[in-house]
Amino acid sequence: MNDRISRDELAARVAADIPDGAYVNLGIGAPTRVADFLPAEREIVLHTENGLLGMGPAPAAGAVDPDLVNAGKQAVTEVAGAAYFHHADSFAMMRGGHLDVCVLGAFQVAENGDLANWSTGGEGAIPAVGGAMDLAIGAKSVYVMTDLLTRAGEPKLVRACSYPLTGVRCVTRVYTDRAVFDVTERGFAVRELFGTATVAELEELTGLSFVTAEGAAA
Amino acid sequence: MNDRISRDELAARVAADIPDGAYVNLGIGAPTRVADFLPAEREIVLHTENGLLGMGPAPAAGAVDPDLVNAGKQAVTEVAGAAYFHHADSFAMMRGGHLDVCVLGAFQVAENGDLANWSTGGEGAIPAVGGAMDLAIGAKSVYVMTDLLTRAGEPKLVRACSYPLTGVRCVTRVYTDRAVFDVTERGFAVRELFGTATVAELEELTGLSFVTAEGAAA
Amino acid sequence: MIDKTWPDAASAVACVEDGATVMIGGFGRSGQPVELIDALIAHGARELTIVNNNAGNGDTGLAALIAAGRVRKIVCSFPRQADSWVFDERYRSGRIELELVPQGNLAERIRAAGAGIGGFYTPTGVGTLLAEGAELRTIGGRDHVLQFPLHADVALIGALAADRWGNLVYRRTARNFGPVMATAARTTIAQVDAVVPLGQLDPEAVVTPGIYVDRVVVVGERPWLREGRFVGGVDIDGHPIADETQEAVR
Amino acid sequence: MIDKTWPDAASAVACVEDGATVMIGGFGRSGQPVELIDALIAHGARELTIVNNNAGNGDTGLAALIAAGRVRKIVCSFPRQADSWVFDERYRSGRIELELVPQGNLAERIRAAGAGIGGFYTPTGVGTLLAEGAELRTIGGRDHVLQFPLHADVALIGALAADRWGNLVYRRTARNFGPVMATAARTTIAQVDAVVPLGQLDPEAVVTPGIYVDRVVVVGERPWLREGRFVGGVDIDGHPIADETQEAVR
Repeated sequence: MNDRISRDELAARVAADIPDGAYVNLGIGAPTRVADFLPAEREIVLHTENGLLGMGPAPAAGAVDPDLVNAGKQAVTEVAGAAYFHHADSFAMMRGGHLDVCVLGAFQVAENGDLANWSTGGEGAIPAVGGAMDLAIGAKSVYVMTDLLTRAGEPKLVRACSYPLTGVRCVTRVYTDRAVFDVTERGFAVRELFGTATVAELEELTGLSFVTAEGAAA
Repeated sequence: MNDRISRDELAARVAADIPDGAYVNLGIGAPTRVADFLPAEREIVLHTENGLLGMGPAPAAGAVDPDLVNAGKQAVTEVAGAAYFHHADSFAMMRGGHLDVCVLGAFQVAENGDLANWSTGGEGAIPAVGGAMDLAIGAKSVYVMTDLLTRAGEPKLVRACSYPLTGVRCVTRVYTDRAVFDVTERGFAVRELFGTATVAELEELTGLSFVTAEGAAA
Repeated sequence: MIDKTWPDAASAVACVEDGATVMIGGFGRSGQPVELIDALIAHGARELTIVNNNAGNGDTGLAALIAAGRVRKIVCSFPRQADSWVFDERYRSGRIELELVPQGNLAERIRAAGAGIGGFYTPTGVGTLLAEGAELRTIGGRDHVLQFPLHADVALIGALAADRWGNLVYRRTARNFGPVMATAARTTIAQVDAVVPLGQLDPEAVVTPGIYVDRVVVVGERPWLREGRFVGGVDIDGHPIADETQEAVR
Repeated sequence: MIDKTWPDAASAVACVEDGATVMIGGFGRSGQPVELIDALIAHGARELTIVNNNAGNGDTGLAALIAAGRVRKIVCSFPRQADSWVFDERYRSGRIELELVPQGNLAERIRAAGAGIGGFYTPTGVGTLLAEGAELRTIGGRDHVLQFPLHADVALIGALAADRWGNLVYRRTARNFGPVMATAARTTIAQVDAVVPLGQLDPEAVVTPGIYVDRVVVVGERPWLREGRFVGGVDIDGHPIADETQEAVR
């Protein structure tokens, strides 16, 4: 058995935690994939910040509508029960605390819940933030979905973010390819381990000490 | 010839100054009557703060719609080209400076343009302000329509308001039953006299000194 | 599955606790959710703070709630009306507290609560009694006062139609405060003429997305409509008019 | 009589002066008023400050305006995209200034300008680089930063249909920034597929009331519609697709 789950398995794992009736925003990139794994028996309403509540999957070939896109500018569809609104109304919805869950990618998450996901601060890099800062402060639960380590092997769970912050103390839970972590008052708590990973191994990989989560599956 | 014009003549006089294409809010009470005298050849769009742009006259008997009222809660109609919106959007329109003209009643107008029209400050009186303060600061031109004197003979044009203010330095022009006054940097300017009234008589009635208006008709 | 329809008004409003802040939609009688208010009276919650543009009309709806002695305080812009005798009497006898707010500040403070705005600066009310105590700030050469959001525990609003997701459409100026109040309360309860199948409301014309609505109560079609078409035959208060009295209607 | 229709895009945008602040609607290509932008390029106004969510896509529309060297500064939330090479090159060579704003602050600052709000407090961006220099205030135990309104000289927006009063309806997520930008500019110019007779737009479904619109330019029906019905047959950029390439569309 592998010590990591695949990107699709991770998306499915996040999807499994989203309850029936939830209003959810999926960030651009990997989080968008969560939509493909939402349990069919649950009605979950997807929000896209460019002005739609009730977003459906990608259209069939030939039925692409350039007037109907998601936050990543990809073609999507509307479901029965959808509603359109303008950008200020859309962000009022996000910032006013009405979304139950948002799922975001991350460069780093700190053990106090700080999130860095919009800029590596590199010289010559072009910064782009979009709606990430609004989701980070606005959603009732902020889930991060990411690999535990970068391709270079650096941990993304850290004591304090070195990259520019997206939001302060905003992350609720981190879904990684090796484990699920809750952000608690005392730091990261291992909620669930995947495959052969052990807490000791994850502590060594990240250089952090984890606390035991209440109701953790591992 | 009388030295005062009637309420209807005054309403017609105000209406004559509203240009084609203007967006206009008529306050509750006497200003509402201005709608009846808008020149038929002009398209003037009436706003009511309870959420309608494109308000029409009272409906025919039997066609009263309790869902279609003006700011005074009277039955009105919609005209072709109308649009409905909610209260926050309606007041954003008013406060954002988009209305060309509002016409308000007044208890007092001071020569610096201060307006008092919502409370006489009397003991036991129940205060009510509605949208007057928003119109006073929001419309491009704030017209006041009133008798020059109260029934008790007190002037409504004053050096400084003694009643609680609605807005500070907000009035553009005052239409009274005896004359039309512009509010200028140097005080009230007589723009037009009605009937037999003279500037000297009006100065005696109000105890004020008036300046000569640019382009005054009198 | 999402189904926000509720069997009746009584059970829908049973969540209102003593001391709650309750926003009630409507502008005068227009859009006032009378059936929900009647249920709130029957429910019996006391010491309420009510947010509404007015302070009741005649003897029904909000006026009846006030008459029943359930309202400790009212936050509104225009209490004094020709038919506000219930409020007038209680106010004059010192049995109800009044917070008078310019109508635009009322609407914008409600919106701010729903939109996560911590406060905003407005020129409305500067230099008046209604801005006394408010923090003043000059921005771009113009004086503004700082206003804070107005939140509620529960909002009771009236709309024309809903679907089971709680998407709402309104009718004409009865829309008024409903859409913003729906965003500002922890629990929003809407009374509607009818619930239509999901997908039947035009997504371009939904005014309140269902995310803002928790409970929907069907109260039947308003008397001046028949199968969605305006038929009239009522006075401005919504009461049927006999033919001989139609002349009196303006 | 009110008639806001304008004979063509060229004359409609002739009011844009050098150094103007111009809001341009759209989210990426969706809702971007390409015909108005093309007219602005031909008009030749220089040293523009552009407010848009992005910084251009491909080589058309806003990207072409930037490529023509007309943009001194851009205020946006998300410049870096897969197809933002025109902006990227100018930014890296120091020939365009960037003010990066969180998307919600961008939308709310534009709304504030239209709504007469002098400033507002928001938690968005607190503790981040994008709130550096912003005034901090703790409200209700939560940190907020003060944001100021964003006004424009001219707004160029895209809508589906208008009437001669300038009332606008939009189509799906192409609505995006259009309605708020229309409120925040001294002159708002809308390009639309068609102008319909006054009274034909449903008053309950008008999104932008005509008071916010100064000039309307008809540009003809978008390629993926026919007589108002969606017919598809285009890629996400709106270009016709041959049958054999349809498989590549996601």
